[in-house]
Amino acid sequence: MSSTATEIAASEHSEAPDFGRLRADFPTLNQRVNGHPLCYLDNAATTQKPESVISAVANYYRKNNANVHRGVHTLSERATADYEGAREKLRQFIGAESTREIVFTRGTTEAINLVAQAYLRPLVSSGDEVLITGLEHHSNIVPWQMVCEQTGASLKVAALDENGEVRLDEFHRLLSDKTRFVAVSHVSNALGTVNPVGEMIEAAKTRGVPILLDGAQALPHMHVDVRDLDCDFYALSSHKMFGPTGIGALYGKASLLEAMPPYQGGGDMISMVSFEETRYNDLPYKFEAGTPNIAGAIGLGAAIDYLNAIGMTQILNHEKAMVAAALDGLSTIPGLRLIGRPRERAGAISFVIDGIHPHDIGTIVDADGVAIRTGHHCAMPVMQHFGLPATARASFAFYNNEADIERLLRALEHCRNVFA
Amino acid sequence: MSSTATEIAASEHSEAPDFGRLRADFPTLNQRVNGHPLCYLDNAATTQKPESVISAVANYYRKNNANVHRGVHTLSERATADYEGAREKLRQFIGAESTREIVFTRGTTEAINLVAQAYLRPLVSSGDEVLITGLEHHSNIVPWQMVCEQTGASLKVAALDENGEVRLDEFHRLLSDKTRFVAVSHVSNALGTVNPVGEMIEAAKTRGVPILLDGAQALPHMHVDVRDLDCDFYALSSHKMFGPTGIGALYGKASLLEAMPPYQGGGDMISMVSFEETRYNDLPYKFEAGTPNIAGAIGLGAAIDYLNAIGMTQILNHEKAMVAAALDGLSTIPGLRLIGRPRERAGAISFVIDGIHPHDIGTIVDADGVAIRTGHHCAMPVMQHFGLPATARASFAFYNNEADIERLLRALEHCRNVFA
Amino acid sequence: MDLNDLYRDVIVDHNKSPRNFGDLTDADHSAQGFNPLCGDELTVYLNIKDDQITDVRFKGQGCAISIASASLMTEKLKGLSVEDTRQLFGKVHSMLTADAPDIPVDEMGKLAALQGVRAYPSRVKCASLCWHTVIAALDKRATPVSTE
Amino acid sequence: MDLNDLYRDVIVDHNKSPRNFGDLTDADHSAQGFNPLCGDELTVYLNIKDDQITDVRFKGQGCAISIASASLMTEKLKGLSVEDTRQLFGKVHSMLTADAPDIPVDEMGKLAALQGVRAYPSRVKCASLCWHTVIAALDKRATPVSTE
Ligand SMILES: Cc1ncc(COP(=O)(O)O)c(C=O)c1O
Ligand SMILES: Cc1ncc(COP(=O)(O)O)c(C=O)c1O
Repeated sequence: MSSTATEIAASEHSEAPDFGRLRADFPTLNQRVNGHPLCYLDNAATTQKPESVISAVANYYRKNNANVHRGVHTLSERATADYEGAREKLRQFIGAESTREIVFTRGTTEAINLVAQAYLRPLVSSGDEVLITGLEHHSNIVPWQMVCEQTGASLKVAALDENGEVRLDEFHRLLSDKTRFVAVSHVSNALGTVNPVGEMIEAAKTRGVPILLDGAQALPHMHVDVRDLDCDFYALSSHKMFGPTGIGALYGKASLLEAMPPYQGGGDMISMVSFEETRYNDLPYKFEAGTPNIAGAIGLGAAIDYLNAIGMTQILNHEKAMVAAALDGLSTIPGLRLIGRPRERAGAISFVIDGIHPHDIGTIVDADGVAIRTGHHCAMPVMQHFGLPATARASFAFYNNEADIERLLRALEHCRNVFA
Repeated sequence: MSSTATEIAASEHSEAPDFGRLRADFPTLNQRVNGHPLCYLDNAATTQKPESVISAVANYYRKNNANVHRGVHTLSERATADYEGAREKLRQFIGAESTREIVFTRGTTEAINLVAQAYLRPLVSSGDEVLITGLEHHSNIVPWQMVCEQTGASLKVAALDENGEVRLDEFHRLLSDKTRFVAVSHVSNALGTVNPVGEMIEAAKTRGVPILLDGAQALPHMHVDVRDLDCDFYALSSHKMFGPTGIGALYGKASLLEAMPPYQGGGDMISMVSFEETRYNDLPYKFEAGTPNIAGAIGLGAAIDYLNAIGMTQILNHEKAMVAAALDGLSTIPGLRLIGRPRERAGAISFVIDGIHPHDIGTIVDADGVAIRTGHHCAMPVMQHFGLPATARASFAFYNNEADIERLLRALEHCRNVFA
Repeated sequence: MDLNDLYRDVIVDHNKSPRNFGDLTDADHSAQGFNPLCGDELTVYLNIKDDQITDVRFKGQGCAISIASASLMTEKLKGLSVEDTRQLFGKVHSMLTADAPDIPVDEMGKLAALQGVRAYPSRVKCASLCWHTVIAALDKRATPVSTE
Repeated sequence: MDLNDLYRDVIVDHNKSPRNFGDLTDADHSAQGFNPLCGDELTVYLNIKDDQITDVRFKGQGCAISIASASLMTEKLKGLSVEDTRQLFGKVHSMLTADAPDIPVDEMGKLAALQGVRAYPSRVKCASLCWHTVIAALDKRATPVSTE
């Protein structure tokens, strides 16, 4: 199935898809909120789902619902084939070598915790260092803080510059003989910054230090190939890439995953249990204890089919133009200040308006049917860096359009009027 | 909403519900498999979902899809209200005192791992003991084995008798001054045995040892009240109680949960993050790192509404009669031997047939449209106890009926003919 | 849901020019409150004599709702007994959250300007933060109040 | 999907009366295989002389498919060269799993009785366990083969 979608995609890529029509695939977008058609600009928090994803989930529950891997009956074989089929789709989508390297998790957060606990915790002790950046989401900070607390290792942070980019000189300086692990976001959810991950990965490789990319905000916007990147681990969330909630994945190089002890214990992750001894199952099952989110994985597979049919390159180009137009428009709002001016940006734009707290902005634009996010975006250190308690953030997906930008700008004018 | 369902339930409980008609609520059951109407008797592996659950999930994705807790816009408020509403429904359903005691997890397996790692691991060391029983699912064995390996504590196992019941004399003997934790299944998935958990909890309480119940197989069949039980932790899976995959919960007494360090780190489980210090959020959020399975939780809420409308007492009575009839019927099959003859049984019946391997039974009855499970049922130690590599298991839910039993018996006759 | 009901003139005014804003250096009671979700941070200072609030000030940063609520609160508290303050907290809480509040809103005086918050569940925390903080100050609690 | 295609008479017969079943006490090659999913456990014994399999026996327990497959395999292997055995493994594997097998099924002789397995994905492991185990024996692998 995914190969069909890829074929369609390949043949269609010659001309740009009609993004205006794709919008109709998303039922959520077709509703009025507070009397206005919904203008959804909170895609960095979670994305909307195309009908094909919603019905893939419902269809599984209506026709093929059964537990996977352990059954000989027909429904169980169908469920297993669909669940493993989704793994294969994801493998292809991110360019992993083998499905053995694709571990399903609840999402990015769990994927990072898995690496922190099963890979790093047994390896480090006092004197060792973990390197992250000032741009990280809490999910790529707290798991490392916890490991450091558990082991005595220390957390090093490559600081940001005034544009909201990681200071690469700092990154290189902090990458030392003591560094045992590097974890960086591919794209920042708070500012939209695209990190120069190529350079970062190469620097880590040169020193023989394994590196994890937090890809939660990259996959919805760009083509990602983990083998091209040559990173060791890559974490992602389905709900941020048009798939269901409660599912995501960890990509890990087979050699690393093989050497790791399991993370959680339970059904499916063992091949033999007795009270004296337990033998763990092969990859990737060693890391998938208990009944997985079967419907979620199947829905993620459907989301990947959908994205493949459009083509990630097309999406990237479409969004680049849209984000540029939004930046232009925002610059016309008096008193509006952009937070973060990265050279390369994907998805998100953070801003503040003089004299109006972001929280009030959020409520007022919502009254106009415009959904944006306000707050710290689970990236308090980024806020601290800019000396702000919070920002307002508009974040885009391929189904957004110029009308959405127009709606946002008008709603922001409305905010200024309320506080005039 | 759940209170409405409870009211309906209360008013309807005077007369038994029409279980025959309830079957129509389950789309999966309304299909032909290998040319026969599906006879689904693999409910201990996973249960089928009523249309109301399937559409609660789809409806969330179609209308209210947004991330929870962190948004001020309308969709986010709706999603948060529905997600927290599901937590309240579950609280009521299992009789917990407060929603602070209800932590959403991927399922039973994750709930048990959470307790093993966040509660027990910091507390035990060499010389300490963890007590389980010979009846446990791998998910209630391996997490404790892992903690023991990590800390030097030892695992003690109360053995089974020839009927597949835990030997209570053994249980009491092994519960000693060294015991730091007890974990037992409420109902066995492999044999259907209902454990005398009242006596076990009381024994643990008397010694001041905290006790966890693995409730995965209890909730689909009987009314459970964690305060009546007075257990410290209770683990459950949505997919085994007619709800979606990828969601479940840990109930824990607030005083215990409060004293525990978090399990996973990330978004939502913190109240303040800086690189120097991180403050954890209040219960239950401290244990819910990252975007949760929002759709899954909402679907579980719908499953609880559905169960409340029938009434768990009605379900228990209906199933008791059905299981008794199935046992009668099976006893007429020549060469069939029941594995486990517990005094109290819920849901599952395990058996073998002379000269026919369970795996072959599974394939042959599947050809007749009958779905049962064969193998070790993730309970290898139970198999070892009975000196068997595997059993065949038929497991029931309230939507099964006499025709299903008849179909099973005829399919088993078919097996005997193939190998005659 | 009418936005004008939330951002009433009184609210906009008290946000722009908060009353009793600033330090109270000789305060005998004080507490910190924060709402990590939106980054609101308040400190409330009290002087109490013979069980009566003789002075009250606050400082901090926050959205219009939390600043205006704190400002309105300080106006109301001066001269109130400790017991009456606690009771008033209950009434305000009821006004902010209950579908059918305990007491008629018109008995709330100027605080009634906050009644529009009820229609905005995510904003209730903003309006109630200052009140939680005052109670913490009365209780002499050392750890900051958090409303997340 | 026809059940009779899976449980052919040959299979039922070899399950009931497995050939070459039992120990080979002086075996110079042996290996263990297990399929934890269904509890199948096999040991395969070989004697090899001048690169030729001179004797082969097996013991263990398992479902009809795995016992019959092992029995049929032992019949086939006696007299085969090591190299031919490895090649035959490839052909059997292809017959069990590929929609369009490498070689015509009718060249498989009695082993063709197993072709019905292809329609039952969860049973492929049962049929192939003995073959994986033989290869492990040839490779002198110490750890048991597992097909989960
Ligand atoms: C008794 C018992 N405990 C635990 C589990 C594990 O549940 P899950 O796989 O949903 O985590 C199961 C089901 O597989 C079970 O039957
Ligand atoms: C950059 C980044 N990392 C990690 C996460 C955590 O993802 P999840 O909440 O799906 O686990 C998010 C989203 O919240 C994110 O934007």
